[in-house]
Parts: sequence; C-alpha cells; structure tokens
Amino acid sequence: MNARVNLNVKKDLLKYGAKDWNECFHCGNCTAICPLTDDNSLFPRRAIRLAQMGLKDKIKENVVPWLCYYCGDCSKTCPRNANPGELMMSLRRYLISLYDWTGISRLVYTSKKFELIAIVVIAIFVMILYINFTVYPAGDPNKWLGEDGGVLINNMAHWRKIHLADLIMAGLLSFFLITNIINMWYHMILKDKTVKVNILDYIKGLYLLPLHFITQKRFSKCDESVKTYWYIHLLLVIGYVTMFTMIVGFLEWFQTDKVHPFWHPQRLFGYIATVFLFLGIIYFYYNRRKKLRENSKYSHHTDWAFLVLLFLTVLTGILMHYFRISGMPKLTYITYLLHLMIAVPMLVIEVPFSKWSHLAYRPFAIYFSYIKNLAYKRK
Amino acid sequence: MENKVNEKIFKPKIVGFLCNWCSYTGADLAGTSRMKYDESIRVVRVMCSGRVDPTFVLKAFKEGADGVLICGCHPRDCHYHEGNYKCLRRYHLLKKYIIQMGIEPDRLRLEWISASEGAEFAKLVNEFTQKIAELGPSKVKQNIETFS
Amino acid sequence: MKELRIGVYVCHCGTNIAAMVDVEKLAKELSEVKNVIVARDYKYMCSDPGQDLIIKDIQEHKLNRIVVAACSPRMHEVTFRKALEKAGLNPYYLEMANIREQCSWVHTNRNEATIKAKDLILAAIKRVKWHEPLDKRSVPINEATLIIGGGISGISAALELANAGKKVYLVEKSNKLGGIMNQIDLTFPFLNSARQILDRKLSEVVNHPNIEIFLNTEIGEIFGYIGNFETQINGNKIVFGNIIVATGLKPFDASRIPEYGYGKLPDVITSLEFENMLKSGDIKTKSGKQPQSIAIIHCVGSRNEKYNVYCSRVCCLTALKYINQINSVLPETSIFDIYADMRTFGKYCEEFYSSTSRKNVTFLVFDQKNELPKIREASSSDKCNLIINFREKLSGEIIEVPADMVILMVGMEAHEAAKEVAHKVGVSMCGNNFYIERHPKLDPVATTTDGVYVVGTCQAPKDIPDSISQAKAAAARILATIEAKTVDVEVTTAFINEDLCCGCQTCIKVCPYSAISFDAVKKVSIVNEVLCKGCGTCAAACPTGAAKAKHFTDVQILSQIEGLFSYA
Amino acid sequence: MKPKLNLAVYWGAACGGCCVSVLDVHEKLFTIVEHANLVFWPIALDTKYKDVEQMPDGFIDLTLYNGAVRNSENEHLAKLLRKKSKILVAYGSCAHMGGIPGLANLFNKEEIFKRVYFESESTINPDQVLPQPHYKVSEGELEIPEFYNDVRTLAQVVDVDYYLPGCPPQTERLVEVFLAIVNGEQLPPKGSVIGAKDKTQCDECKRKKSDNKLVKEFKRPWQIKDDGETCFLEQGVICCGPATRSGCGVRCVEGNAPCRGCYGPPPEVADPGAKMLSAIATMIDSNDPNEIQKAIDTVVDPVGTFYRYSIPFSILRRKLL
Repeated sequence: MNARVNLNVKKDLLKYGAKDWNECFHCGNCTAICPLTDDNSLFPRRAIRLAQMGLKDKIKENVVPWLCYYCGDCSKTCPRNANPGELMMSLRRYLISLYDWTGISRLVYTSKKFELIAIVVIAIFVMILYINFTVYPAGDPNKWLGEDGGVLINNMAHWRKIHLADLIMAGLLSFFLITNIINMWYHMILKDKTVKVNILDYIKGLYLLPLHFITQKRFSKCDESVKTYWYIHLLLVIGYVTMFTMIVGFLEWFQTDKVHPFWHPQRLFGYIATVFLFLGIIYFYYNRRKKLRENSKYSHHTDWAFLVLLFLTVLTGILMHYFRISGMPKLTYITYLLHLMIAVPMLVIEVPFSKWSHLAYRPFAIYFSYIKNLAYKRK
Repeated sequence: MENKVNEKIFKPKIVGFLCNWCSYTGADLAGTSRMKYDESIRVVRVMCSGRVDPTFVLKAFKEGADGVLICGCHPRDCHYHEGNYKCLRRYHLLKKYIIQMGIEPDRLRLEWISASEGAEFAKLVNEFTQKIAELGPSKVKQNIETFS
Repeated sequence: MKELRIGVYVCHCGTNIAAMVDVEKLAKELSEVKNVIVARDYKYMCSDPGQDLIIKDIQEHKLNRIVVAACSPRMHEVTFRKALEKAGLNPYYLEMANIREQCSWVHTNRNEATIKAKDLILAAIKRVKWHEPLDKRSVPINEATLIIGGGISGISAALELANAGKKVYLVEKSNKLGGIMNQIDLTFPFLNSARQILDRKLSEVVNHPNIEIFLNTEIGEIFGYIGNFETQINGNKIVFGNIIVATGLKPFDASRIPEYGYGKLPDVITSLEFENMLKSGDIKTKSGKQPQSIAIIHCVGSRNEKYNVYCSRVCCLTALKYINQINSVLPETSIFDIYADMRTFGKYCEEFYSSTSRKNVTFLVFDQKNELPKIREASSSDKCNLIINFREKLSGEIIEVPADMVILMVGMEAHEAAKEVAHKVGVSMCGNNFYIERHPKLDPVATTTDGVYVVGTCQAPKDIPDSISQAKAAAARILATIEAKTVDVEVTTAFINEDLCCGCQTCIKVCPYSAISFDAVKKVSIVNEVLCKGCGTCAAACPTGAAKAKHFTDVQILSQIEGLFSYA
Repeated sequence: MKPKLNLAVYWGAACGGCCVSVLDVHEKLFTIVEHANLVFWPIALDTKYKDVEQMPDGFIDLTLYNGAVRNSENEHLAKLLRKKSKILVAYGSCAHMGGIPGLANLFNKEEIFKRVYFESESTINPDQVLPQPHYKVSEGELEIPEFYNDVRTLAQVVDVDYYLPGCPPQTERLVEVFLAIVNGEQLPPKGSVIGAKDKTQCDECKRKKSDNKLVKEFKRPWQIKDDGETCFLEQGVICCGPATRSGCGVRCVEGNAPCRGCYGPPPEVADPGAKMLSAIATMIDSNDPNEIQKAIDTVVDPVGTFYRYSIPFSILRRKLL
C-alpha cells in the first residue's frame, strides 16, 4: 500500500506548534546548514516534505526529528522563513503523541484545557492520598521536633510510605514510557523490512543510551552559539537526575529527621542540584520570555506548563526544606503536600506523555538510528 | 591523448571541412572556451556542408591528408534548410567510392557539430586523431608520387 | 592576371596568439613565400593602427591581395574588409587565417601550433590568389506586408505597421481573429481578462483602413524575395515587401500520454478545457459535483524526451493562475499542484508564485525523467474520483494523491500548418517544427530568408507579452527596411556560367531558396542572386562546373587545400 | 603548293578502335593523303621503330598517339614520338585519361599476372611460367617490353600538346582538326582539348529534361522500360552525360544507352568522376540515412560507373594496395 497524501496531518501539526512550514519550497538550505545532518539521515528538509504531504506512517517511522536539537540555524537560514526548526520541534511533539498508545499525549498536546484539568485531577488525587496516609502535625509542636530543632518529617510522612508511592508511580510511568518506546522501536526498526538488525547490532549500540541520556552529546555538535545552552541544559539534567536519584532511589537517606550539617553530602547534593535546576529554569524561562533564540521563539503551552511546574516543584521543595530545618512542622507538612501536588502531576504528565519523554526518546532514537545504520552498512 | 599519439613516429594531418554556421562556430567556441585538442586538424571553412564537393575530399587525400573530417549542422538544423542532407548523401556514396579505391573508410568521417558544441568538437578531433593514428599514415600521396 | 602582390599580417592579439604561436618567426618566413610582398606581425591587427598598417601597405606597395592571420573570420572579417575598402581595394581580396580560436587557444604545444598556423596561412595565401572582386547590390522595397496568422502576435504586428501608415494583408486560416487567446479566461500574473484585452485590439484591427483581413484563407505559393514578394489570395495577386509569419501553436494532445488516461477518465481534463470551465464560472466534475480536491499536473508533453524536450513556458504560471482562481471560487477545495520544476521567470511572476504558494495548495514534485505520474479511477472506498500515483521526488516516497478532478497542463506544439507555411515562405524549422530564427540571441525575430520574420508561438513557446514584443519588434524591423527604401542583398551568391551550363537542371531542386530557374530559351540554369544565400550546394551538385559559389569557388578551395600541405 | 605534312599515328595500350576511327575517314583519306605523308602508322604501314629513331627531331608535324602507357614499349615510343613530333596529340580516351585499360589500376602487376597467367579459366600453366623482360636463349637474348605496375595517361609520361577525346574520337572531329592544322589556322593554346565542346552532353541531348531529378533508387539500363524520350537520369539510370564533354554527337544516348563519359570532363572540372558522383548522390530523394544507404546500394560499382575511362587521370589515379 502506497502512502496516501493526507492533508489533515497538516492541519493537525498546527496544533502541535508548527509555524509557517508550508512556505517551504524545498531549496534545501536548511539541510545544508544543519551541523547534525549527515548522509545517513538528511534533515530537516525531507521531514518537512513528509509533513506537508501528511504521510503519517512515514513520519512515525522517521527518526530524524530526534536527531535535531534545535540550534535554530535552519530557521535563520531559511529564505522563506518557513521555520524548519520549529517544524522539527512540532514533529517531536507529534511523534510523542504517535508513540503514545493511550492517546493521553495527543490530548495534552492538542488541548490546553485537558492538560490543566489533568494536572488538577492528579494533584487532588495526590492530596487525598497524602491526607489519608500521612499524619498532620497537630497538638504539641515539640512532639514533632527533633533534638536538633528540625522537623521530624518521617513521623509525619514516613519515607517508606512515600518511597512506596514513588516506586508505584515510577513503575507506572516506566510502564507507559517503555511501552511507548516499544511502539517507537516497532515503527522505526521492525516495520522497516529493507533492513535486518541483528542482536549484535543491538549490543554494539547499547552504550549510546546512557551516554546520550546524560550528556546530550550530539547537542554539543551544534555550533558555538549553542554551547551555553547546552551547558545549562546539562546542568539541568544533572540537577534533575541527582534529585530524582536521591528522592526515588535513596529516600531513606535523603529524607532524614536529623538535620545534617550544611556540608553533609545530603544537603550539599540537594543544594547543588537545586541551584542547577534553578539556573536552568531561569535561563530557559528568560529565553522563552524574551524569545532570545530560535528555539525559544515559539512556545507551545506544554513548554510553559513544564517550566512552570518544574519551577513550582523546586520552589516548594526549597520552602519545605527551609520549614523543616527551621522547625516549622505545619508549614513543612503543607509545603510537602504542595510539593507532591505539583511534582507528581508534572512527572505523570511530562515524563511519559509530554515534553519530558524526550529524555528517553532521544537516546533511544539515536540508538535505533545507529543500529539501523550498522545493519545497512552490513548490507 | 598526446601520449597515445606518438609524435615522433607519426603526427596525423587532418583536413576538416566545417560549415560556417554551426560547426565552424562550434570550433570557434571550443577556442573561446579554451578547450584543448590535438593540433592535427586544419580547417577549411565552407558556408554549408552542402558545399563540400567530393573533389575537395579527394584533393585533400591527394595532398597528403591522413584523414578528412566533414562537419555540418545537425539534421534539421541546417542554416540553409537541407544542405547537410545533401552532404550526407554525397558522403555515403563517396565513402563507397573510396573503399573501392582501397582507402580505409575510417579516414573519412562526417559528424554533426552545432554552434554550441565546442566540447563535442574538441572531443571529436581528439577521437578522430586517435583513430587516424591507429590507422597510420595515409598512402594516397605516396602512391601518387610513385605512380609509374 | 595582374601581378600578384600579397600582404600577410600576423596578429599577436596581445599574447592570445603570440603565447602559443611564434608570430615573429612566421612573419619572417612568410615574407619569403612567392608573391608575398610584405609580411608583418603586429600586436593588435584589428586596432586602428593595425588597420592603418594594412591600408598604408596597400597604398605603398600596391598590394592587391591581403591575408590576415588573426582571430576567427566570424569575429573580424568585416573589420578587415572595411580596411581594404578604405585603401581602395575590393573588400573580397581579403582572406583570414584563423590562428586564434582554432589554433593558439586550443593547442598546448607551441611548436606544433606554429606549424599549424603556418599551414593555415599558406593555405590562405594560395587561396587569396583566386579571389575575385565582388560588388554590393541592393533592391527597392515594396511597403506592404503580409502577415500569416491572426492571433495576438499577428494582430499586434499588423496594428504596429498599419498605424505607421503601411499596408497590411492579414491572412487567417480560421473564421475568426484572436487565435488561442479566444480560449483563455484570465491572464497571469495580474489576473486580467484576456477577453477584454483581445476585444480592444480586435476592434482596432477590424476597423483599420490600412489592414486588409482575409478570414478562412490559406496562403498560396509565394514568389519573389525581400522587397518584392507576391502571391495569390482568392484569385487576386497581391505584392508585398515583407512577410511576418505568426502561425501560432497547437495544444499538445494529452491522449498521447497513456499514464494520464486523458480521453478515458472523464475527470481528467486539459488546461484549455479548464479555462472553459473558468470562463463559464462552473467548476464541476463530469457527474456534476463540486470537486473536493483538484490536482494539477505540469509539463504535459513538455520537457520530456518521449514527447517534447522543450519547456512550453506558460504552463507553470497558468497553473498558479488556476490555484488562485480555484481558491477564490472554491476555498474549501484542496489543490495539489504536481510539477517537475516550477519555472516562474518574468516580471512579477516570481512574486506571483510566491504569493500563490502561500495559498491553500500542496505542491508535489514528480520525476519527469524517470516516471510520469499514473492516474487511475478511484475505488468506492476512496471517497474521490481519481488516484494519482507517483514517486514524489522531494521525499523519495511513492505516494497516492486523491483527486476529484485532474487538470493536465498541456504544452505547446507548432501549429499543424507550420510545415506547409515554412515551405511556402522559405523558412526552416527546428526538429520540433518551430521556426528557426536567424540568430537565437542576436536576431530572434528575423529568419535566414531575408524579408521573412517569425513572431509569437510559431517560433517557440512563449506567453502573450513576449509574443506581442516579438510581433512589434518584427514590425519595427520592417518599418526600418521600408524607411531605407532599398535593401542590400547577399553578394557571395552562386553564379552559373552560361558557357558551361549544359542545362541538365540538376541544380534547380537542390536550391533551398528556389533561387535557380531554367531559361528555356538559352537552355541554361540561371541564379536569381537576390534569392540566393550563397550556401554553395548547387556548386557541389553541378556536374559541369558551371555553377560557382562566389568566394567559395572550387579553385579557391582546392588551392587552399593545396596550401595546407605546401609546407613540410 | 604547300609542302606536305608528316603525319604519324601510334597506338599504345589500346584496343585499336582509335586506329579504326582514323580509317573511318573513308574517302576523306584522299584529302588527308593529299596534304600529308603518313610516315609512321604500325597498323597500316611497315615502318620500323628504327626508322622513326633515325628521323630528325621535330620531323613529324603531327602525331596522333592513342592508347594508354602500360609498358616500357609504350613509354619508349611516347618519348620517341614526342621528340620527333612538332605536335603531339593524345588521341582518344586511353591516351587522354587512361581509358578502359586504366581500369587495370584497380589491381597491381602481381595480381594481374596471377590472374592472367595462373588463374584464368583458359590457362594451363603447370610450370608457373611468367613473361620475363629479358630471357637468354641459345640464339641470344630475347627482349619483351616490361609490364608496369600502373597504367598512365600519355600526359603523365610526356608533354602533350592537345587532347582529342573519345572512345574512339569522332572521325569528323579528327578531320576538322587536321584541316585546321593544314590550313595554318590559329591553333588553341597548348594543353587544350580539341575536337570537343566546352559544354557537356545534355546541351546536345534531345531527350526531355525537367528540374525533377530526385530518385529513390538507381537502375541499370535493363531495369527500365526506356521510353526513348525522357532523360535517363530522370528514369533513374545513371548517365554521365552532364559531366562529359559533348562533341561525339550524343552517340550513346542516340543509341538509347546512357553516356559513360568517354569524352572526359568539361574545362573547369578537375575530377570528372567526383563531380558526377556528387551530382548523382544529390539526386537521392531522401534525408534518412538508411534510405540514402539503400539508394546508394543500387549504385553497384561507383568506380566503374563514374571513372570508367578516367582512373589514371583522376585525382587518386589508382587503387591503394
């Protein structure tokens, strides 16, 4: 069955944030200027073509949107101002929704309202759970304070309970994310009958997954102007991963009743991660607000949602920490609740269904593309 | 090219009859485009390939030409409508005649070169020179000189 | 023959020649050749001092033949002929040896190039001995003009001439003037009404006292030559000095392309059929429904090895015009514009493309060279009438495009009458039946037959403004020749020696210009030197040696050949 | 009374037809004898070569040399007669252009000997004996003329004053020329063709001609039903008339055979065959290379057709071997 041209995809992409890309008349300047494109994967021009024609299946099996880090050179070069960079961005959003078999992703991306409601619903759900499974610090405040004057947080919300909830959530999110990646794998690798990837290829490319997950190495291949951007993104990733590891992996160690001295690794790591996160948030926010860069010129509602939620998560986290070490149990309790009410919806929506899923899709896309090339070369 | 044509042993001399409007202009174009080709060719300009009298060809062989090249406008592009076709007809009969007279047919060649085909002309000269070099010197002149 | 006194001039052309040819050595050696009185080399022969050198030598040394070894005669033969004339010598006593374009510029071995240059010059010396003086000739001009074809080109030329007070005979084969423009709705890029433009012109033409219109008329045999043509129209003899051929075009027959199914699939239509729909304001499929999607296919019969290799020049812009028109009438209808290349040169045309491309249209590219799109009838599940299937070039994907209607942008071919008219007026055609202009760049209006001009789409595909420009240019050219009262004719013509001609008449059919006729009284063939263009084919065909191509005589060329071999 | 002229007639490589054409003067012989002494004419008189050798130089007023130069005897006599004659006329096609014997230039001596002495159907030569120019026998040395490799025209061997073409020349022309000399008329410049006209055959040909000479194929005379009126060329038969001097009285065409060109080329034509070949090729009614080739296939033997009488005289002179 040949690909049928479908103009609805074109209309659809507008909702995913594509701007003016129909102006494109395929001069190929974008591909020529792109520092990342190579003979194995030419973009962005060809991707624009697939989008213009609405060849949904072809888009779905296409890896190239993930190879783009949106340095914006293409958009700057485009003689028709067709914003190829933004189209690549939109295609990533579109792809996320295509990989997602639940359909939630599509709703998040195409409806502001849905995203908002989803956040609120999850937040309320978290609130109910929290209220039911934690202990409100009523009565004698001293009862809630440790010898060092810090709030005995584990009395209030024991790390075991929270850890359990974290693991359940992580499991759930991983389930969605992994099934979506399987979906992506099916379309990118399995469906393509022209090439057979063998087990050795899979093993050979495996190292790429952690490498690109942590470093976003390819991003640094974009030219000088994006170096700062990449560094800050890297800080953000480090901050996030540190926090995530400490919270989801080692909550017992991270959430202690004892207030450690400032130089204690628990606090130090927390502070550094927080600073990194904040720096990132401020930098990205400032970029988007001022439309400083090509990749921050256009902001989809999911972009803002992500930034705001992350900011609030960090903010509530800091406040909670402050209240805890200052011995203010009630405020600690409330900020802890708020922290969870923001962080959980953020993770639930962003990680498998929206912007944050790129932390998985990008390394996997690079991995798939690499092993596919191995198979091609063998052929 | 030059390596193949061994200059010391044999340097072919070719007479080219070129029509003014297409081939001669094409040869000029090869010049203005600074394309390089073998020195073997000596061009005689005629207004039309239809002017090429078989006598000219025979005369060239008699005087010592190792090859004779006739070039005209491409079919249907003749400046004078159909002169090139008349040349074509004469060329075929002339060829039959020279074969009977023991001259290698490859020593006579008719090609269409348009005014824009400078590169093709240069290529043709080199190719034809190469062919003539393979055939070796023409014996017509010597044959006439030793006629007894 | 008077004593032969030859002057030989070898040009350095700066270093253009001197770098590859030892010009000084040549001049020295050539001065020793028999009959060569002076041989010189000079930096730039074509410069004023260079020419003066020749003039001075002619006068001082009583030279009567000149050989200039320099650039191509196509470059400076006229220059040096003028110098000879200035010195009181017949200009045809000149012979040039082309040692630049065909020697110094194309060779790499200085020694060989010098030998070759010497051969060429010796040949010129041998040849020039036999040169004969030739005189200029001119004939008077009849002021009337015959225009063949009453389309927009013919009409424009007619008005231009008639407004200048000259008589015009406008002959049209069909029963009305206006040609293909009658079938067009709007014009690109400004979307003006073709009808309005045409009507204004037509009323002018019809009422013009200087224009005589012949409808339903085909042109008969034309006799004569520039300034003095004549023919019969409806039994009456008319005479005229110039001819404008404006026979126009024939739309490409789309049924020749099997892939498109034209004639079999009812909703596959040609651009001209679509023009008709636009004119009636009723864009409907054959079943009477409003099309949900319309596909436009470009280059139908154009730019394709199998049909016509040339570009028809108007189809791309016409397709863009359709996009605009469909957009405004049926804003909801999807438009697929399937092209091989988008060619929108011309004033305001790129702008037109630019603005149109931002409209509701999807551009798709097919690979003209390898595979044409295939149109098939859609199945009931497809929700459209037709499916177009092809490999989309910019993505490399094989795609299917659903459409309710397909418009084929048919290209232009020369009118079917072109060949016959070509024969009658004596102009030649390219391989594709368009007329050949005298020079593709320097003279795209005249033909190689003096007094015959080609305008509009009979010369090559072109749009309305280009046709009109060419028509008016031809008119201007004709007015200029009329103004001059007389016209110079070719002097290097053929000549038949009555003392040798046996009257076999072999030469008569050989002449492409019908310039040779048989004098039944003298029993010899006679060349009409006004008609003759000097190709010399008759001279090569004449078995008696009576027919001579002036300036290219047997003895001149045979001597030249001899000269090529007179040195080592 | 004027002193009588000394007249010589000699044949080189010839068929004898030219000598017969001299005899064809019939009763005019008396006129000739009245004005001339026949001093040398091997076919009619028993004058020995030795006698000629003993004549003083320039003794003969007019020599009609017919036949081509094929062997050493022809060459010797050509040179001898040149020395002894005031006016040497190349008489007939063979002396003029090589003639029919000139067709032997399509072969070389070796091939000819092989064919004649070994291979021809009527030859029995088991010892492979070949003629030897010198052969010793007991009585002494026998000598026969040496056979040359090439056939030459008279002018290619000695200086010729006039050419009187034809195979054979028209006898009337001979008489005219003879009387002109006798009467001391102003003779044409040396090297002229005499006894023929500048115009070619068609000028005198009575057949109907039109300007349409285009044909799709060429035919041999037996392939057409000749109407006796239409130009042969227009009937598709190759007739060399247009490229051949008139003067013969269009004898062949009058006899319903196309002209074969024995009278040779008109004044401005260097190579009669090439001109005729060019004219004939031009008449092919097609622009398509295949069709052209097909038409040319019907020109069976271009050399024999266009150079029947003129191979040694032509530009190429002989076949390359």
